[in-house]
Amino acid sequence: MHYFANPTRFQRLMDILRPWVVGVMLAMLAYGLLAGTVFGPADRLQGESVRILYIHVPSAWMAMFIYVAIAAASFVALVWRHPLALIAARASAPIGAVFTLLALITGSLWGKPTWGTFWVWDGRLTSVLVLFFLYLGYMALWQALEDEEKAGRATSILALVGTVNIPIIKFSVDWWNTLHQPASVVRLDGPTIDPSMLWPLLAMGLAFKAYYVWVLFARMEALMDARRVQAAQLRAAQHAAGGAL
Amino acid sequence: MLTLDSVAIRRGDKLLLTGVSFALRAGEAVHLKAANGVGKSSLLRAVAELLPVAAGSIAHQNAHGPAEAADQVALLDEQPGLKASESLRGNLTSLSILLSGRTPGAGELDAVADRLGLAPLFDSPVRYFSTGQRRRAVLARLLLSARTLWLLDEPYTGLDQAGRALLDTLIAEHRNAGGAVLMTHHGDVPDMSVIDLMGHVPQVAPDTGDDGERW
Amino acid sequence: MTAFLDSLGPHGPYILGAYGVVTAGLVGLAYDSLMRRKQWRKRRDSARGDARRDASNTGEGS
Amino acid sequence: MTAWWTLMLRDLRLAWRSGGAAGLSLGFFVMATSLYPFGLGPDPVTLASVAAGLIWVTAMFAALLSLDRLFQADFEDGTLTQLLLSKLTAPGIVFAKITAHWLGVMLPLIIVSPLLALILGLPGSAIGPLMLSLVVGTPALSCLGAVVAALTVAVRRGGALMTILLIPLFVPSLIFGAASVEAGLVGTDPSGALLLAAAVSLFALALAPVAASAALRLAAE
Repeated sequence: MHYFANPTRFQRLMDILRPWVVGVMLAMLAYGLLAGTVFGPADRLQGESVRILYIHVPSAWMAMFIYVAIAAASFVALVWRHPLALIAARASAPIGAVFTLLALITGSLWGKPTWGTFWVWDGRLTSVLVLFFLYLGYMALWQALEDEEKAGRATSILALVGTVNIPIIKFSVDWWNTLHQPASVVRLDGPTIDPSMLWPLLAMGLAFKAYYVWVLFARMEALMDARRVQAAQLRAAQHAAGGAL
Repeated sequence: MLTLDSVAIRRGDKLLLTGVSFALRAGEAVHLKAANGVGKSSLLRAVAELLPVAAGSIAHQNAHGPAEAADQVALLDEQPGLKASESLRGNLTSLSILLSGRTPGAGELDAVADRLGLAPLFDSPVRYFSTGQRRRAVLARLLLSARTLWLLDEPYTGLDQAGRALLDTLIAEHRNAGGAVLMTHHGDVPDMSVIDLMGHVPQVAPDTGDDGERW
Repeated sequence: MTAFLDSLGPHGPYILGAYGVVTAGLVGLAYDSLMRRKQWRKRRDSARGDARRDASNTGEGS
Repeated sequence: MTAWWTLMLRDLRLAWRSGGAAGLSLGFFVMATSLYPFGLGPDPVTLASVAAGLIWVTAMFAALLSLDRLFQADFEDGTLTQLLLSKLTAPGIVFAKITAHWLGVMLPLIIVSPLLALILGLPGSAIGPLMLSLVVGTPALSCLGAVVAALTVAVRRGGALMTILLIPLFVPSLIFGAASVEAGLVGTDPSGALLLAAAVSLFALALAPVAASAALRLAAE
């Protein structure tokens, strides 16, 4: 793991992987959209609006996946003081927040035709809403602390605390949902998904993951260069001061 | 009491000090001489195990063998560490229980207060103390903490002439009783072995080439 | 085009709306990330350039 | 008297002294709760149906008001450094702070809550379950609050930031706390929700000393 701790070596790795990542993304996207959205079967109950499933469900998957990725990177950063893991976590947060927001918007756009209202306190949607707040909190803490190094460790602790609480929040929201459950509500991902829908859905899931890696690389490189500019300025200031006072 | 082996101190991305090594035995005192901003306060916090070292090692020992900083260190830095809304008596009672683990007798408290000339202010809140009185109150905490290793960061600041003389005698008494002192001061200090930290500041070359491990 | 819209049934606008939002969101995020990378890469190169000039000046000066 | 009790009682004293947060939170709790009828109308039936939830949400905000100074006061005057060098371990310090906060700030809210239940038209029978739910659920607020307070100790205007960080973490306590009072009203058995609220509090109690002491050590560097 420390082999890639060196920023320049990691950058070369990213350059090698990037074409493959983009390739997978485009291929999966093409298959998912064509086989699912355009030519896929309509749902017996919901009719055409089930096509939103192909972007709503993968977005919700990514929202959860990225938060767990941030927690894993934060754990590595805290235990082994790995600077790149920290940069990966920090670069991932905005991507996760966007996916969470998209999951919420597509969820409500899907809810409208199915239940006639834009927002329904369905257990899963509510959990995604709370997850969105966790993302906002994580990013807000990065902004609030000036000292870069301390901010890294404080946000890592927050991410771990957040992750540990997610199952509890999820359980409490589902428990709360069944408590106030209106009559039979059509579950968001419909009845069991038959294969003709499943494969395009998985393809879209993979496409979103590849998209995440691709954008993550770009944002990480931006953060790494920002660190280098900062370090260069620091050294220039020190050098101008003749090494020290 | 304390051994430092090629210790390096880092603040964020900036490497402040490298290669600091010395040992401190009972009764001895070391004066870390350095201008402000070089990192002497950070070095003291590292010795107090509040700040991890960037490299090298800091080892505490007491009579029975290896020890923790929290067992034997008393730290005096620019912050008073006193609750402004509490009386000096309340502050010192709590702090001596917290630091030395035993409740000070009333007589003991009064003796320390007299020693430092704070008796008249003993029951008034620390908020109304002048800077000099506040610094003397911090010295009272130092005496009551019953700790063997004193880490003093610019202890003379805020003390008048009489206060400085008092501090010197307290240090001498502490050393005679088998304690040790590690002190930072930009000026000169009588009969202490001096370590000039300016020699330990890494020279910095501007960043020109590939940054390799560094940023 | 209208045939396509009709084929989507009564909920067509919601479907298109959802895909529109997702496309806008993902393209926007990708665009922001790529611009951010290019901008910082430029600033790093210029910062590194200044450093080399400083080094060469002080080299001759001292 | 052991070091732990010294720290806890000192913080309890300070919470109620001028500048302390306890009086502030209590005042906020009473005033905010009595504000709702102006918005929702005086009809006791509508008020009673939402009273439990309103009291719980307001109790959470009252807790938030007092949490951002939990460690910041000690951080600013250097006491935190002395505490970390004291006989107490970092988790011990955190636990003392949590206890002082719960006794100093949350308990008074619980003691006053029957008064507010009456104002909001909650039937007398629900006052017992309400107080029980607060006793069982609010420890989680103090514990999670201590963690986030330790994380934001170096942030100047940390109060607003803390609210953003804490609200998602407070959701389970709110859900189970308010639900246990609802159950009491409707006549169903509230013990399920109460036990879950207690479980959340116990979990937070186990998590807080570990997470908060790591954050404290970080802040004191």
